[in-house]
Amino acid sequence: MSVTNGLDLTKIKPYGDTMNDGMMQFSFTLPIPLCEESKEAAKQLLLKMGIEEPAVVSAQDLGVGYTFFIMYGKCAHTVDFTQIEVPKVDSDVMDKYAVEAYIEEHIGRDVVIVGACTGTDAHTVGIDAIMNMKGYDGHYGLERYHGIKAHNLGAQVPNEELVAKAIELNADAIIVSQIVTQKDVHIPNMTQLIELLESEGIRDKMIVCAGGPRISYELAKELGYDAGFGTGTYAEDVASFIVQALVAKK
Amino acid sequence: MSVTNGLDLTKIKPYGDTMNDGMMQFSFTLPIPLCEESKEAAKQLLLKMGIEEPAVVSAQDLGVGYTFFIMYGKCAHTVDFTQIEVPKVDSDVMDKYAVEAYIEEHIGRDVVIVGACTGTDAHTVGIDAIMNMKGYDGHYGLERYHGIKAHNLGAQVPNEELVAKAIELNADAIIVSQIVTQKDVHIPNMTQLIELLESEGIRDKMIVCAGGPRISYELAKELGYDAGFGTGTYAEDVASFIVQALVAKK
Amino acid sequence: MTSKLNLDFSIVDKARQSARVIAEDTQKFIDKHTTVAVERTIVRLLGVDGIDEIERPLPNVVVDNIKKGGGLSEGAAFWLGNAMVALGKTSQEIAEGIAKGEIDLVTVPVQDEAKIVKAIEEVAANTVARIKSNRAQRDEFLSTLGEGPKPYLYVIVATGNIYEDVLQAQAAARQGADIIAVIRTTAQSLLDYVPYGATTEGFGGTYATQENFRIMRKALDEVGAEVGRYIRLCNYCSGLCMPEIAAMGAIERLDVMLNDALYGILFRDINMQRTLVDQYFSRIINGFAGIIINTGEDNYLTTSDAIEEAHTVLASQFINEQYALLAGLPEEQMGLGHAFEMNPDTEDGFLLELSQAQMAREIFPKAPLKYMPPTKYMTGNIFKGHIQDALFNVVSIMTNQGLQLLGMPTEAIHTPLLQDRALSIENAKYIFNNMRHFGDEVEFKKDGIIQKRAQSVLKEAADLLEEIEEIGIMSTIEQGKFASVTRKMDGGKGLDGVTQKGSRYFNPFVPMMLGGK
Amino acid sequence: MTSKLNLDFSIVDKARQSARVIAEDTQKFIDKHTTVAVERTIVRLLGVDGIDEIERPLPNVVVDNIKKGGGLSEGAAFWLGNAMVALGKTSQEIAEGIAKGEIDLVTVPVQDEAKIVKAIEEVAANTVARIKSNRAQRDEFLSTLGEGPKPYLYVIVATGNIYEDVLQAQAAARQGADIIAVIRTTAQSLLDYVPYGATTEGFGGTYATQENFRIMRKALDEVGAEVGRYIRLCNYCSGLCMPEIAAMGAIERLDVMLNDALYGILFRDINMQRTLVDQYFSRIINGFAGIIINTGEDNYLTTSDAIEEAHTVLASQFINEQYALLAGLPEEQMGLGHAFEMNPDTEDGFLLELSQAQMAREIFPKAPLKYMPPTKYMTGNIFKGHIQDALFNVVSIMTNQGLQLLGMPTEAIHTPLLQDRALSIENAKYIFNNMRHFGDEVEFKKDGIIQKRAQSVLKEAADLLEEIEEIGIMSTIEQGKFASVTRKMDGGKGLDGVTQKGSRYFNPFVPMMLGGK
Ligand code: B12
Ligand code: B12
Ligand SMILES: Cc1ncc(COP(=O)(O)O)c(C=O)c1O
Ligand SMILES: Cc1ncc(COP(=O)(O)O)c(C=O)c1O
Repeated sequence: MSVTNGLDLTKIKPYGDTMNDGMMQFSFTLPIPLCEESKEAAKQLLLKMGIEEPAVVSAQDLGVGYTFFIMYGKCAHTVDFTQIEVPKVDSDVMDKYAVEAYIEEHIGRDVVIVGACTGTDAHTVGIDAIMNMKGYDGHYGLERYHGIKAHNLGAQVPNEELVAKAIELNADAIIVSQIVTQKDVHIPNMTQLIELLESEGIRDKMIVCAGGPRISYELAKELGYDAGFGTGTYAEDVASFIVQALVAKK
Repeated sequence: MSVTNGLDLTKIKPYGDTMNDGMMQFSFTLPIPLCEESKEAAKQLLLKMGIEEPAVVSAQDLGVGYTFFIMYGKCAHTVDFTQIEVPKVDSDVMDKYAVEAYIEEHIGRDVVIVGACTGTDAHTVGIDAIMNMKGYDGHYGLERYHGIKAHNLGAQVPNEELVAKAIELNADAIIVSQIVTQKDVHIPNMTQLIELLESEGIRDKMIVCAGGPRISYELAKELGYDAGFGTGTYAEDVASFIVQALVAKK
Repeated sequence: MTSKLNLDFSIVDKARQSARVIAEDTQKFIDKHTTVAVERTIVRLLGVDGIDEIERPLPNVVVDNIKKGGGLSEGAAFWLGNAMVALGKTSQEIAEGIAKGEIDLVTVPVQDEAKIVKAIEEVAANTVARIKSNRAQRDEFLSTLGEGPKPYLYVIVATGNIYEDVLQAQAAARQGADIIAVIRTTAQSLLDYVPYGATTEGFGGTYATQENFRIMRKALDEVGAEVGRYIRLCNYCSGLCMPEIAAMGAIERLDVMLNDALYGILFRDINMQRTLVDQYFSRIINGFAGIIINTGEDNYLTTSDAIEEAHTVLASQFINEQYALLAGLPEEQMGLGHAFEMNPDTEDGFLLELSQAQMAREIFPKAPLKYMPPTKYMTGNIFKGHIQDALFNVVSIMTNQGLQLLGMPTEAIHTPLLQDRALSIENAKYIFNNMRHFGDEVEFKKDGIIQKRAQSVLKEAADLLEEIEEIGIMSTIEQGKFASVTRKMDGGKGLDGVTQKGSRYFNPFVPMMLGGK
Repeated sequence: MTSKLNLDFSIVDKARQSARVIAEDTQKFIDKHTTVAVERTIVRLLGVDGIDEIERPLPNVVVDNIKKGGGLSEGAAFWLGNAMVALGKTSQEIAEGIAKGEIDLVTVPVQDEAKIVKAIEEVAANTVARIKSNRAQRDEFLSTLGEGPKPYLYVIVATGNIYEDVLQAQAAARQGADIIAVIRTTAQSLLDYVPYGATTEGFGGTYATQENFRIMRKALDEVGAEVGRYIRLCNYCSGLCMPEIAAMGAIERLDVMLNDALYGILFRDINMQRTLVDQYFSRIINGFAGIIINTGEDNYLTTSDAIEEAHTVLASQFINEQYALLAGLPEEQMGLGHAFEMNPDTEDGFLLELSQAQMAREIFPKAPLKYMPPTKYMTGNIFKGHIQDALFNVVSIMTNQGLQLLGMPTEAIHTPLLQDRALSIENAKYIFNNMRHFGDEVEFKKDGIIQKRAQSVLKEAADLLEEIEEIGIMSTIEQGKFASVTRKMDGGKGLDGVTQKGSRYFNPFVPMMLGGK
């Protein structure tokens, strides 16, 4: 029904109410007082970002000589959507029953998975969502899978303890949750786990995955993990990955 | 009490919770479906804008294969706040009584001001706020000033009619309001007024000002006006400017 | 329903009676007059459509021809019918003939009046049947597809380009909107004709044209089938083309129409005589077509204070109710307007808003009230704006409003972006669902702030109506009692399009449509 | 106050009685034990401060010395007093002597017990007087400067750097905040010592140190004088250093302290024996210092469902109330915690939240209830989050909560940016002002959704308390009845810091502070 609308996937721009108008909303604080000059500074900042016709729609004094700006403007940059490739978990996602069948058929023994929320991080809800019987959002957790022996060590688990437990249980996979990412506190912690596994000489014997709202597949790979899982993950996502990776490894 | 906090006025950056962290919030829509690749496209767009560590915190399908993103990221650009100069009304703002006294002392006759909201624009509230007796926010309007004869022609006034009235009343100043700015509809309309005045040969005999929420001093100057007034203007702002400009003209 | 506000319904009755007298007084004037817009509407309803070589709409060509010939008092039905009988042509052929300069209506020899009437009534009956079948089709959709719960989520699209509008409308419907209003381009209400064809250029809105109506209707039917809810289409028939657009809407199955003479007078400076006459016919059409009208009282509070002038809104609603009833438009189609326009800094302002909304609900129990969001006190602070809109939604779900015109966080900045609308719909859906039965659950303290506020506003409104009853609506407007705006009887746009009806005047659609189903 | 919820107060009384029994049962255990944290607290209150060469806090040095020497059962007051009498030195000199390896407390010859007690009581009286004068100074500020209306606007700062925190706290106060809470760095609650000095590094929070308290207290006094409102300072004394931080807070005139053993057990996996003993002394101090405590029931709903487990929150509040009373902490200082943590997609969820909040209000009429914002169902959609927070504010002003912990639109993303906090304060100020007396104006329908919900939650809570009364609090926790979290009697951190009191044990501060003013 519509006439050609000007959409060019090699040159994607933000859409306000008309194709390619480039419209974006911004909010930020500058550490300078509210005045005409600071509004101009805010505009110049957006111009440097490649934003055309930057408009200050709200400027509010924050009480300490800093100013909170809300702005709109039109982005001049474009992105070539056709060229984007995102590294992603490339195994298929199976549901619980398919995972169970897959284990029976391709592995033929129980898969042992040890999980924890590590370091100083005390957020259990994410790892529980993946591991506990009850699961999350109607998706059962790993503990309920036939053919999977899941051990949830809880939160605030030191990497040393996690590795010791994995060795003790002869684990096939380790999965860790990291929720607190303030000042990148998760990076050294996640890195240390891989180093520990390497120094124990067992890194290659195991599948190691990480998850959390700020964990991406890419980041996890970078840090030496086999995969990373973000917001909205269910047990079957990581279970599917693990069992297929185990089979691929053999 | 505080230790040096890293603030450098020649290199201003957005402030999130720590000086120079560069933190900014963005929201915009891309005309591509919600998927990992479109999130990546959104990040690439911000990277092109000079935003480091762009993070998609929310991505929502809008029902037509377009995706609404909310993002945070750290701006790498800085602005030299010490070098900013903003063209501004440079006359002093006097209050009503001072304006009245100024007229009596320096002009010695009634100043005639004709005002209107012009073109197809039907928003009267702004021009009324400036001109009507009652004024706005506790600041009386021009009609109440001794020494000023204010004529408010209302809204949707064609430029021709406004100019005719100004000639008829032998006006010292014309003030126009422009509220609707969608698709820059105000620009040709404001330009036409100046052209009309020029073709009548009376542009230089008058002070011509514009106002409205999207009108800046700079824009008005560019379009050939003597001054422009934005959000939060009171009658005394424009009155002060007009009377001083009239005296300066002589 | 028992009154939660402990209202004195004898005051309500008295106010309603005053409004009745006011409306009947206006009706006397209306009955004697017609306008170019009314006549163009008749021409359209008689099947004339299209434009001439220089893009003048044929209905204008026809009526201008009659006017130039001095025949306006007889009305277009008379002259067209006369030509049809005399020339044996269809109305469209005649219109095209006029455009080409081949026909001059008032110089066509006058035929037998009974034949004229018969010829016209035949054609008219076709159109009336079509509108009736549109109405039936809507009812069919409503019973098969169903609709969203009230308050309906009502959003605007306003890109200027009908195709972008379609995209945005479909997006909104999938997000949960129930009504899509296509805002008109800034100056259209002052045009004394209706533009033609699909349009892609507009300022702050899109031209209301019959083709645009059709394009959007089709798009909404499609998306409605997909989402399993009938999606209502709204446009604007205030302004100089009130009845014409009503007719176009009836033909293209619009469902809602902004339609208020008082709005045009006060906010568009349209001549009051002209628009009151236009309004009468437009409401007959809207009533017959099953279209919900929206009145414009909400706008009063954009120019005058919501606390001080609340009673003028109520008084105007009473008057609009009676105008509508006289035009045969039932209460169930009266989207009387009011608005959440109080200064957000007012202590206990929410209580006053709630009181006002509940009062409207109780006084007009069957009306699908149109509730307008905060606009005047919205600022560029979109975050604050979003919560102002949230409280507005709270009041609405508590008081069971009909049409919830969703507030946009960017109200003070621009017409809505695609994402703004999505956020607004999300806002309303969250609050309506999370507070669904809150209104049923609470009672208001006897003689508390809420009750007293409603009682005093009602009292003031009744007093004002009594005053208006004395002096008539026109003088009232001249005195600036509504929206603090003063308009003169003979001022404003469009007066030259008004004329007294002659002895041979007839409008076949009034008897066919008035109060009919 | 008459019950808007038509609650059966005999059930309330019964529940309260069960809680009393539970608390008294726990108290028997507490009375027999002390912990390293309690002893370090005593050392601090006896005037020891500072760190040794390797940055160990001197209170730890002292208590570790005693523990190593096997003298912990006698308590630090005994050993310090003994050394003071024996060596004629001040407590600080003695602590420094231990640090240098010059003194070993348990090997100092034991002196006359009466002299020891006298020496200690003299020093203790000084500290107690200082805390008393802090309290008087707060009262003085409150009566000269005044304070914001309730619900107090309570915001957190959490930059990790005390100087950035100061900037943000002062900004917040100027924007309208009444209480500033300095969140602790992620892992501090598991440290078995309190860091020393001003700190500028932390993750998701700033170290709680006495110097940081002092810096922030000064900054808030300054800004308070400027804005004409006393600005309260809040910090955290849950975790392994409960009483120590309480003591530091009392000395530096903090006003509010998060303080809940159950929170530490469930959410930090701290050993229950340890933290229940610690809690008792910490509450005595808080009570005496006029500090409002905040309990952590709100957290239960982050791991278990707000609709299904609402009664566990109420049951826990009853227990916390009794624990507080036994420690002499009056109702006026009990910021019992609860939270707005329902899934926002719940139809009529608002009604259930409102019911819950009103119920807490009626059952604990004098308590300055601490009300936590939505956190669990917040997402990266900051716009939606802002209106979830708005409804939270609506409930609060309607039910007259005490401490309104403001929700941040960016809850699911990061600890608050300067601008996030400003938006949240704006949100609460708008709603509190615009709905100021709404609560007074509405009544709830008899036997409606709201009333019934509260009645059934109360009933369930009373039943649960009856069960706990049977099995005791420790078994209850072992069974995972709170927050769906299971903790063992001998599990968790800090058990090795618990010991039985010996025959010569004494803590001079308990008699001096318990229930005193
Ligand atoms: C609940 C909660 C708490 C509870 C935790 C209770 C518990 N036992 O878990 C309590 C109250 C104790 C708490 C404390 C703190 N919290 Co907290 N908390 C939250 C909150 C509200 C919800 C987190 C949650 O439960 N989400 C629901 C689960 C299901 O989602 P999820 O964790 O993302 O998990 C999913 C995926 O990520 C993935 N996933 C996660 N892990 C894994 C692992 C694997 C292997 C896989 C495959 C997938 C996977 O799958 C899950 C299901 O889909 C968030 C805010 C928010 N709305 O997100 C803040 C938040 C996470 N907390 C925060 C902070 C800073 C803290 C504190 C430090 C101080 C404070 N501000 O309160 C303390 C200290 C905690 C510590 N030492 O770690 C910050 C973190 C900021 C940051 N980005 O670093 C947040 C974002 C709040 C904020 N804005 O300040 N918190
Ligand atoms: C009230 C209102 C209306 C009323 C107008 C009633 C009337 N008689 O004025 C009605 C309902 C009729 C209306 C209609 C329309 N409106 Co309107 N309306 C508004 C609204 C809500 C408030 C404007 C207002 O009164 N502000 C208060 C005054 C005091 O502020 P002000 O105008 O900025 O004036 C101050 C300064 O700017 C300055 N100033 C202004 N003029 C001058 C002149 C001089 C000389 C000086 C010195 C200073 C000065 O001083 C004033 C006092 O401080 C705004 C949204 C908003 N919250 O801003 C939309 C808004 C302006 N409307 C808009 C639009 C698009 C329309 C319509 C086209 C369709 C529609 N969306 O409804 C129609 C058509 C109007 C037309 N032909 O012009 C858009 C404009 C978008 C844009 N940027 O172009 C807005 C922003 C809403 C939106 N988001 O869509 N509107
Ligand atoms: C009753 C009524 N008609 C029409 C309109 C729109 O006006 P126009 O199309 O003249 O811009 C409004 C605006 O809000 C209105 O309330
Ligand atoms: C009672 C109580 N104590 C302490 C805290 C903070 O815990 P921590 O300092 O252990 O991170 C909370 C957190 O919300 C709490 O509710």
